[in-house]
Amino acid sequence: MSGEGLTIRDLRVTFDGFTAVDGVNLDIQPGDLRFLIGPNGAGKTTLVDAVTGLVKAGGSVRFGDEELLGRPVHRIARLGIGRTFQTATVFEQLTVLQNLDIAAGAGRGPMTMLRRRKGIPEPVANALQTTGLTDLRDRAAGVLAHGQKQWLEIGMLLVQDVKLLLLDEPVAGMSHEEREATGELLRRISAERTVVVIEHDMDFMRSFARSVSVLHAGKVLSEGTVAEVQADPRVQEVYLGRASEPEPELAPESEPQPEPSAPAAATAAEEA
Amino acid sequence: MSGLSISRRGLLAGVSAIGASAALSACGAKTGSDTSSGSGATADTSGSTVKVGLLNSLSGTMAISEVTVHNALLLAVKEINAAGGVLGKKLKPISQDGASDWPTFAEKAEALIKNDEVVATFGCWTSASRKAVKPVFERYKSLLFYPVQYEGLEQSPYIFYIGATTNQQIVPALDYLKKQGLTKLYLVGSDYVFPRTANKIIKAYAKANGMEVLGEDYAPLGSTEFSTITNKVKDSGADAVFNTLNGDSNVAFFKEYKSAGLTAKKMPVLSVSIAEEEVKSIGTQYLQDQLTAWNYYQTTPGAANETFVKAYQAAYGAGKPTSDPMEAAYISVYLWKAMVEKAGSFDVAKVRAAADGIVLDAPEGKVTVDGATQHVYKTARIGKVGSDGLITEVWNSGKPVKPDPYLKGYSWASGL
Amino acid sequence: MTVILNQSFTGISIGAVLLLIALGLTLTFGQMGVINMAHGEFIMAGAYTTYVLQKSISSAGVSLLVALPVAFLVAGAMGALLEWLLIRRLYTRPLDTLLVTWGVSLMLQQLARDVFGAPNVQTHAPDLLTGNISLGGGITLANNRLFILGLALLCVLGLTLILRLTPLGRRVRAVVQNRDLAEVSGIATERVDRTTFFIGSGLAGVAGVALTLVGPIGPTMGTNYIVDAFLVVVVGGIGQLKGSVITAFVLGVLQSVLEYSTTVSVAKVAVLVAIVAFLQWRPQGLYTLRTRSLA
Amino acid sequence: MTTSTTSPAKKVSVAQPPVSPLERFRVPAAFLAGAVLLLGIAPLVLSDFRLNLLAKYLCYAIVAVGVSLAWGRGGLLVLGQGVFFGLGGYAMAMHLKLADAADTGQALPDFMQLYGTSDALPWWWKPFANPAFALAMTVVLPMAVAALLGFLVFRRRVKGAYFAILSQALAAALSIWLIGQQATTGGTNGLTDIQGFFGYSLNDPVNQRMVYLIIVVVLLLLMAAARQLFVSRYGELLVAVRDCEERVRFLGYNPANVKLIAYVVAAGMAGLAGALFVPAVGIISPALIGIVPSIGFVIGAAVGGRASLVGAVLGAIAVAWAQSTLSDAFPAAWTYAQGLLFIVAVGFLPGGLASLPTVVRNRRTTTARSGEAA
Repeated sequence: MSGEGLTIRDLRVTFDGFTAVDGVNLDIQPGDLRFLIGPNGAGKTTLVDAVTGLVKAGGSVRFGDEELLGRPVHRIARLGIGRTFQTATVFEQLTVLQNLDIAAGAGRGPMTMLRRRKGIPEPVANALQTTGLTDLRDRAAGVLAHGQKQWLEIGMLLVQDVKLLLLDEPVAGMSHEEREATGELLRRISAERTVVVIEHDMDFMRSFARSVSVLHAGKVLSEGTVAEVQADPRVQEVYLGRASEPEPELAPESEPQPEPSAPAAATAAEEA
Repeated sequence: MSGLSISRRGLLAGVSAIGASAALSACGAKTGSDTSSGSGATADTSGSTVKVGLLNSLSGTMAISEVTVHNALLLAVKEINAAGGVLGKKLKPISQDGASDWPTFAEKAEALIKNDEVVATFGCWTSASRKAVKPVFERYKSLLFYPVQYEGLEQSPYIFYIGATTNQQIVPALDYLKKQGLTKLYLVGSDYVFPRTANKIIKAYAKANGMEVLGEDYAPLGSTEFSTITNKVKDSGADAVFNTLNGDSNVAFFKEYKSAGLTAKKMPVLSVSIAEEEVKSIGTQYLQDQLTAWNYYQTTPGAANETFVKAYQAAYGAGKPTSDPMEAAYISVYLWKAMVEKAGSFDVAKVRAAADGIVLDAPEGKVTVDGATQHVYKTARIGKVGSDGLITEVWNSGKPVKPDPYLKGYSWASGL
Repeated sequence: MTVILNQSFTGISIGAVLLLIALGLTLTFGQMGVINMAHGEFIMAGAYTTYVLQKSISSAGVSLLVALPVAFLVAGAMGALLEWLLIRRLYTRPLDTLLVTWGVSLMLQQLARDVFGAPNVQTHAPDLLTGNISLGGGITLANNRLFILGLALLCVLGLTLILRLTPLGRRVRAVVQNRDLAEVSGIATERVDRTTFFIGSGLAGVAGVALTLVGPIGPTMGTNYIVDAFLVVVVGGIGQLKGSVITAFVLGVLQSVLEYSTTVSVAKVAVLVAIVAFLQWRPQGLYTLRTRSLA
Repeated sequence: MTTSTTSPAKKVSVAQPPVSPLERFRVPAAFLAGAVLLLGIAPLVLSDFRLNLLAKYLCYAIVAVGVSLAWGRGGLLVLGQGVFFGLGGYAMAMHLKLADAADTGQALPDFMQLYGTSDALPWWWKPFANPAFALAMTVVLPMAVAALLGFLVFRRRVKGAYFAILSQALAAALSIWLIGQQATTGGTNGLTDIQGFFGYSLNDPVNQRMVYLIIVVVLLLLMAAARQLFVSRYGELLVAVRDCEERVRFLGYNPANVKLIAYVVAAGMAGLAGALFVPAVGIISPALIGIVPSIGFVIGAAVGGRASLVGAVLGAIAVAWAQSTLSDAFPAAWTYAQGLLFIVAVGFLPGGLASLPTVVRNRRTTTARSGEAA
């Protein structure tokens, strides 16, 4: 077990008066495989956005000894914090190999950058192996299937050598076998790194979560092991007590309108 | 023209593939040594026709004005051909489009001289385009006839300036204003060389003649927002405005001027870049009774002008006005013809030598070529815009004014 | 004091012109994100409409009033046609739209040259609009400027009402905020796009009519205004009418004050520098639609 | 939206086949062919006049190399290249004017004597008397301005459209400023009537040819340098930034810096092109700086193929050639043709003419596939 822990204190995010994250406290130990669950609009993705510097937030987020709030996105990333997005976001015009090579290279010096890539760097080769994309390495990422793109994203985090992975619905749209494989992958990864997963798929959560935090209306509703959380009556109320909300298992990836965390959405909105 | 560089040209084929900078030091004339290429104008005059170049902006922002000059040039060429040509040879006009872009003018001038081998070129409008082509004509020792009034301070051996220089337009206009008792002036102009130079002259003149310049404003070319400048003019308490604005800006300026309650009666505007064509596009509603300074108007009396206006309208449409630059362009071809015929040759050196003293009974009145400056003697005329859109003369200089591009004959201008 | 008051009015009237030319862009650029460089040529179309109408209607006042709706329809139709022919294919490529519509703008200018001739044409302004109102103490308000100011405010009011109150306005806003959601909610987004473009371009036509009172009418008149108009929307902020309104008047006053105290060139350069500096401070403009994940 | 990975219907075709050995030699071979054509053959078959025109077009081509990098690869629509072209051109022209004046024993360049307000050379002209300083400035000045603007703009994440409009505004501002400073910049006239080029008379056609050769060599060197950037890791990163800037940020890069480099390099290339334009054409003026020429610089690259180096260069040359050849014969028709060219090339053929073979091939082989490929 190595890596550093994530400590969140009194995190607040507001959008024009609407409080999306309302005083969240979280402690995620090194080596944890933490699942964040909660109904739509609970503030899960916004929390990840705040940790990775995408939205402004109040309170404190510390990774090891470093305060993250107020730092630009790329500085936070360089501290070893990586994330994926609800919609798999890869560089579609580049090949799988190029995608991974870029992810591996944030620390490269100018001379390396200005030279052509010769061969395949070892971490990249390993990541290709781990994600099973070796045969597809010269294919443009844009033509990959959805699940493959998500694996590629995880692969990019691996070569990036992050200590904390924040994954936003990594198994959405995957077949059962693929979910199992992804889960195993996450488990292996979390041996050396800290992993936080936002997920709606309860089966998936039950199979792989080491600990779970339930968010509701911007607050932490419950926290603990899978069993503890499932036993919590407040959680049951939130998930089952509202008629409008379908059983979460049944509605995994069709999370509607809000939470447009994907960079593509951000870019489109800014450019509009 | 020395053979020095010609002999070296053979080297070129050999060295061209080698590193260029190394080769540069191996050949080519140095600056200062007078070896201007050895490739003077190579006009071909052997056939039954000779080519003349017409260099105007047929596209771009200046096309508005320059197309009319181009038309006038074509008319003159057609008339001359109908009358038997020059030295028995018909003229073949070659039109090149300067596209309102100065480097393009330079390129096209070179194309006319080198590719088309024209015997002479007519055209250019803006000072900037003239400045751009000047080195080209000087390098190839070919002739340009420039038809537009300009800011003076220039005398290239290879350019004939058929439009007015400052002492044939600006200075007489100031004389007129002074005579009218309009001694407090406000200067408004477009931001380029002609207005700035003209205003320098105006300020020197004012100082020496007890006149006063109350303000001076420049608008970027094409600017169409004049409310602030108009406010400044209005607040200044000037007697008159001296207007050197160009093109579109005039339209916006006069619309603003009128809505500010200023009129020709209260504060007349004397413009030096508004001819009949521009009056049409601004509208007499805004321009009536305002003053202009030129050497020619469509209404200028005389048989020569009647013929010219008739011929022009027959060729290009009954309502088409004629203007000073068009007239200057038109006579420039006739002046060149007279020079060639006097010289008995198309040779540039001989034509230049023959130029002095050529007289033409032009639509604008009698003009005489001054060989020393390569300008022409022209009569200055102040006009007033009538309700019919035509300009009628209210004053003239009485006799053609000797061109003085550097204003050497005016003591007050010595400091310029 | 007189100077200050007169200059303020001048600034406001410059602002009114800016507002009028930028108003259409707040829809097509601000709401739809389309960089339409041919917007200036729609202004030109409005001006030429006035010119053509004046040839058949001799009264300058009547022809001006008739020209307003006709120019709206003419320019609007041109805009809708442009949207249908080209722009709808380019919604995902906003920068390419810029270059494509630049090509369109070149062609429209040449068309105007071929139809109406290269020189500027003149229209006759109604006598009522060539005078001015004197408020005493040397303060005068030019009638044509008052007319433009009123027209601009009227257009802003009309546009606001359309966007706020009509079903069309609701659909437009819905499409702007979330195209996919609007589409699945049964809104014919393509038709909304075309209608939005029609109105935006039509407003350019109205601006063109107003500009005949103050500026030249010629094939290249649109190019004089296009960059200024875009800057107004950029500084005002995307998707917000009030941002553009405030920006237009602030830039107008700034321009007139600087022009009075320095020169036109200096004023122009200074205003541009001020805009770049402002965008450092607020890169999204004065007002912006705030969404999540987009600080 | 989401389909299963294992679905057999989702089999995809290979988008980028691995580079074959033949492909590897294609680029150097094409480069060599271009070099032979421009350096060896063109000077032999073209007249002085035509060669001089070609020199001018090649200057535009040098700008296009930078446009291809910044826009084609980096997605930055650089609509202010005229600014950098102008800065480079003015830096060079200022030196040449001073050298001309010194040759004839004058203290001031000719235009300053005519229109200037002072008998002394303005302080900011003085250093340009030094040839090394002036040469350095032709590149440093545009790069410094680009770095400053780029830093301000990219840092605040001002996005595509705003950047394009700001670039245009900058171009307009610089040309207005230059025009307003007639006494020291020559105003609208610009700096004209340049006689010599580092001691060699430009009136001599032999020297004109040498200027042409220098331009060719610079163009080829810059193309080689750009090509290296394209295939380098930086080139890949630049494409990544173009396609999804935010994602790059989460990988620990600062996309602002990645874009800044492309922008500054493109500016330097435009500056160099402007500097070489001066001896080739003999003039630099504000007319080359404003909005229209700035768009012109981009259009050549768009027509040829913005993302393809060779396409962009050939496009720039072809458009410039067409402009000067066709505009005389058919001024009106040419304007229509030009507009149509923009529309077709940018709107319907975003890869430019360079992509035409690929587009045709794709159309022929796979008619069923949806035309998603950009």
